Amino acid sequence: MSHDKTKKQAELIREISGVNPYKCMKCGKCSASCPSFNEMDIKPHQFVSYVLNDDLEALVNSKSLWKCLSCFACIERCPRDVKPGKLVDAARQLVVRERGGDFLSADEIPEKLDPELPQQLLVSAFRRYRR
Amino acid sequence: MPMNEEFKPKIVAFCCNWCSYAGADLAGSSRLAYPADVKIIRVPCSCRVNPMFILRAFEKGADGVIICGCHPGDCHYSTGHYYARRRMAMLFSMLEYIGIENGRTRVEWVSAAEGVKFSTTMNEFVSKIQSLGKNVRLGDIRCKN
Amino acid sequence: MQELINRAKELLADGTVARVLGWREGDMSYNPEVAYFNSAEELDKFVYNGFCAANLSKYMIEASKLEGKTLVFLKPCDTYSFNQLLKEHRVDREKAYIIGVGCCGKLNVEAIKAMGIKGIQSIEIDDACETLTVKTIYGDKTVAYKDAMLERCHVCKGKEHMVYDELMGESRDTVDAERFAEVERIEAMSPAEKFAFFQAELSKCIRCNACRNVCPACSCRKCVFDSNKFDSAQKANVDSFEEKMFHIIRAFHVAGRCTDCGECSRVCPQGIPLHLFNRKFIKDINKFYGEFKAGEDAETKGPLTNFTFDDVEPCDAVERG
Amino acid sequence: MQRIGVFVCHCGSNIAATVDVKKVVEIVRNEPGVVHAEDYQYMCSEAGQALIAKAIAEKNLSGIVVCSCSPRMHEATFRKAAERAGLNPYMVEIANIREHCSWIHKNVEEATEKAVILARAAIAKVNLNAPLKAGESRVTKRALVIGGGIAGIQTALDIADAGYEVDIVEKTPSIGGRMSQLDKTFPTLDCSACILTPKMVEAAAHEKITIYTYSEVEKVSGFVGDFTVDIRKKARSVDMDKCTGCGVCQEKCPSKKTPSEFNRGLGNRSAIYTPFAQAIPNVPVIDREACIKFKTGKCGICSKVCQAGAIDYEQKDEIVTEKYGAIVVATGFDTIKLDKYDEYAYNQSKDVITSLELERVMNAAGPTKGHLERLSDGKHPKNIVFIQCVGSRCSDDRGKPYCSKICCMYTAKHAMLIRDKYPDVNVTVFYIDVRTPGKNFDEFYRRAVEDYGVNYIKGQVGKVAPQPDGSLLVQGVDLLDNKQILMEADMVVLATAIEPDPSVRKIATMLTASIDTNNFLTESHAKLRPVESPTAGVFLSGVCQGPKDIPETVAQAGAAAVKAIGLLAKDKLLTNPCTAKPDELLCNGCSACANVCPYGAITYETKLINDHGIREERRVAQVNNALCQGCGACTVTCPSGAMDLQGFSNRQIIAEVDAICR
Repeated sequence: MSHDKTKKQAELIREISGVNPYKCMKCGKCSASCPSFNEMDIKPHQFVSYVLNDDLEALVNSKSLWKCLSCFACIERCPRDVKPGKLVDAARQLVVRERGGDFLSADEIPEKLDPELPQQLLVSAFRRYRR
Repeated sequence: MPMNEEFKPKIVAFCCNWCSYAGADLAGSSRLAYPADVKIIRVPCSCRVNPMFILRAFEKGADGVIICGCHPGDCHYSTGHYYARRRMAMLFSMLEYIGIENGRTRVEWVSAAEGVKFSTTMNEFVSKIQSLGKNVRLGDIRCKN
Repeated sequence: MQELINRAKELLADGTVARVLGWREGDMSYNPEVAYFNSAEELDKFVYNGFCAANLSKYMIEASKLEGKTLVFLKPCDTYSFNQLLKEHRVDREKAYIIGVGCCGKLNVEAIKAMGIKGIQSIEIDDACETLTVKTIYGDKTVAYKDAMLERCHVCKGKEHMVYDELMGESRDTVDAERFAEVERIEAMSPAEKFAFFQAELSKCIRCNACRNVCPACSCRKCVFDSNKFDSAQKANVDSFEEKMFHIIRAFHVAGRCTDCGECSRVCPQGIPLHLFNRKFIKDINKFYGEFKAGEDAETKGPLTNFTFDDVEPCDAVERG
Repeated sequence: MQRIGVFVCHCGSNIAATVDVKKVVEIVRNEPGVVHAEDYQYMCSEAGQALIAKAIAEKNLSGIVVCSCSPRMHEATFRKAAERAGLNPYMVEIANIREHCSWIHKNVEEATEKAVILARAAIAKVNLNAPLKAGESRVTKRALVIGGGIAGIQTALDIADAGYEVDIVEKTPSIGGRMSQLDKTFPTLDCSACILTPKMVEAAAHEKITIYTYSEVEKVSGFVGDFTVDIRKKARSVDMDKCTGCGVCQEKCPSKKTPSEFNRGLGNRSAIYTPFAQAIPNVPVIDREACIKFKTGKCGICSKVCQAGAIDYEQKDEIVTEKYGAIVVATGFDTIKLDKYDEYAYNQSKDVITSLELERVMNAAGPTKGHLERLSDGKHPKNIVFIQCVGSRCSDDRGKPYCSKICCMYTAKHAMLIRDKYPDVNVTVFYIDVRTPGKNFDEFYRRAVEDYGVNYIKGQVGKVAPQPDGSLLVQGVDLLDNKQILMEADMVVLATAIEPDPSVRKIATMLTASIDTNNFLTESHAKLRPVESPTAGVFLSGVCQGPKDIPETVAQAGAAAVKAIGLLAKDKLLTNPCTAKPDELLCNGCSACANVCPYGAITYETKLINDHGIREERRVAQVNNALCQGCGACTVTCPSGAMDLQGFSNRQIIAEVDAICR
């Protein structure tokens, strides 16, 4: 990925999420709250530095993006209004946008369904990523 | 005014002695430039600014008037800016009502520590006035033949 | 009307009051004038009818300086002005004996003239205040009472008297218009249209000062426009500060104190709708600082001598206003 | 017409580099009223001032305009110079051509033009200046200290030792404040009561100090040197003079179920109570909300057992009115409410406590008699987790944006004390940063780690989950190991953010002392006037100004005392002559000005006025020059323009407007 592109992506992530990563004081409250912490390769409190350092490629390709349950504990508890969960959300959107029209078709979904996936998440995901 | 001559607006800024005038001083000592069109009049408090002064300035050819005072809650006289806020809200609304372009008047709360804010506010205000052009309306409010 | 005269005579006779402030027949039947009555005989000239629009409260400033009480007749809307003057210590409650008189709405001869009726000799009002018979040199014409009412009566503040010693007569609901409709119509205009509207209206002004002289809120001993305190008294100079800003400054000076009595517009010989300035302030005050009726009582702090910690910011007031 | 001299300063190159000073002199020379104009390198220098004096003498000047730096810089200098030369100091006006001109503009032509306009405005103003004379006001040689904690006590002692009368007003039944609730103090670990009690006794015994406990400031009027304060002495229901402090009433009181404020609600007290054993005064109060006699009319046991006959159920609140020259605010702090922090389970488990509650638990006079035990079951805990920054450094709406400053140190203290007394207890501290600036502070913290084996983990706790067996599951993160941690704890201690005591808002309003967004009182200058409030005569002591530990509080209390003493030592104060002045002939007597005056400086008088031959009694405004601070709110609210501000009159400001818009 070219330098310009990552820079643009980082900006886009800040814009979509509305997060100012400079506000982070690295307290770790997000990682302390995260139920998927152990599944993640990049930990919630690290998201911010990836955005700050314009290292988007690693973030976009990380497992963490898809391990986040969107439980919003980090958003709720972040004392600095940084809300890493929003960064994850934005990074996901970035990925989805880049795929262009390459959405899943409705028929493909059943076979990809993870039985562990909470129903609510599925519904909210449809709502969010439909367009 | 010939087209090639740059419009130099006349702008009067009323600054309270305790916060905004000091904020303007800080902008000065920090060398934060803003256009020379802005001329500051020192008043003890934003509540000293009589609407008559503002109308007078417009009548005498000012293109914009800005009033700066301490932030709500920080008034040296504890309540002055609250009265100023109501008076200016009423006056500005009236000026807008009679068709004076919105934007020729402004109130901004600038503390003694906000040199940057003072400078950016003045830069914004001047460019706003520049976009509005010369103030002719108020001077002509009773001049229809 | 006769009851009012009888009661006034009684109060004069028993010494409760030293004089009566009311209306007297004028040169035209539709033009009664404000008058003092010092005796029972003089009271025979007293009138009270649909044309007695004049607000007598302001006269009480001078009456308060006289010996003894003055009996004053106040219509419901006039009592707001009286209260406001009371709040400002301009009148003395002890010097006033207030009879709150009923009101069916007051008439505007200009409205009748505007109907194209010319050569008016006299106007008669029927007892029920439903119709007017206008006698003209071209014959009699009939006009509905309502159609000849003053603007202010179409947006009447209500039938209740805010202050009185006794009440006489019935009042009638006359509201059939939105009080702020005109203001809103102007607010909806473009800046250029607004300016054109006010420029046209204000250019008519001949600076006769009638609006200032009749206004119960404009009760300063000496108006700023007549003093040298602001370098604003420049009567000679047609292009002066005073000339241009008079009405705006006057409206600001009475903002929060104006009871919307409408006298300014009524007396303007040029027909300038001056109440549109005051009503704009009233509308803004209600919107930004909560409903406020100047003169509803004689104690509450006025909106411009008051504040809350989270009042609207002036720039937002303009955008939202 | 005035005879005006204009003096244009080069300020070395500060002004002269961008403003053509000579040109300014030549232009303003022709302004109306100007009879003299010159420039000089440094107007503020001795030589520059001498030039002004010389011109005043030679040209018989009646007004001076100095075009130089900000009036905030040298207005006083030039006024004094004028005064020495025999001119009224208020006949001097400054045109600020440095901060407002030369320093912000680059183009010489533009800057010179603006300098000329600013000079013109000042000339136009000085043309209308009138000589003003500063008034004098007296100083009442007595100080009021609001708050009887360590800050208030120290301030009062220092002022009293200097020989001035001091009153302390304390809202609770005893002086002592937060410090009296503490067990030990860092960094030396002495017992809080052992060092505080002697000071409390000294204050109580001091002949110059009067203590009003169970009292609140109700009303403040007046101004620096001459404040009048109403103090409400709440009904104690016990006669202070008769009570011997024997304590029998408290023992016998049948109503013993009221949570003790002093023990932070961890234990109960009786309805008639002294907050703690060493309370000063040692006179109980009856809590009328809890007292059976007050609730039902039946009981009266305390009255029966009181040998001294001190119980007085009929006692009423009493208002004491006193005059003061200076007021020191020392209202202290409280911990924030934790309602918004569900994740710490503070409201779900008795074993999750705040640090201040732990102080009471550790204290021998506390609810557990000083034994470290779980409040849920009284069991000795094995694992204790401390969580730092609970509600501090939060920019969200749950907590406070500032660092509470004391938590790092007291947490180290708690950890150390526990490990010292109970080596079997494991202590873990979750921290974001450990902040220990202060003498012997970092050493203290390191001792906790190195000598006492306290386990410090960099990271936060996400959740405290009470388990069915009564233990607490703590989920946190170790950022240095990049691992999430799950640990069991028996007790969790929250280093809860502190905030100014809620009473400070009302007091600040009464004193017209400004307050910041966090309710801390604002100091006059963050660096150079840290213990003075912007309101003259009001000083700040302790945490009401910002978070502080005890040594800092005591130091600031002393500093506030010195400032108050400096004021009380004066016999007279000079007042600002730029005050409002009504024109009695124009005044309507409408009271609008009095309604907006923040100082109550405007009163009304009915007097005989001779208005161009008309003689009549009129109600007219009168301004008390000693009270008026010259804000000008009244001048604008006055519809007739009768009220004007000396030094900033309507005509002066309009002249400036006209000069600028010319």
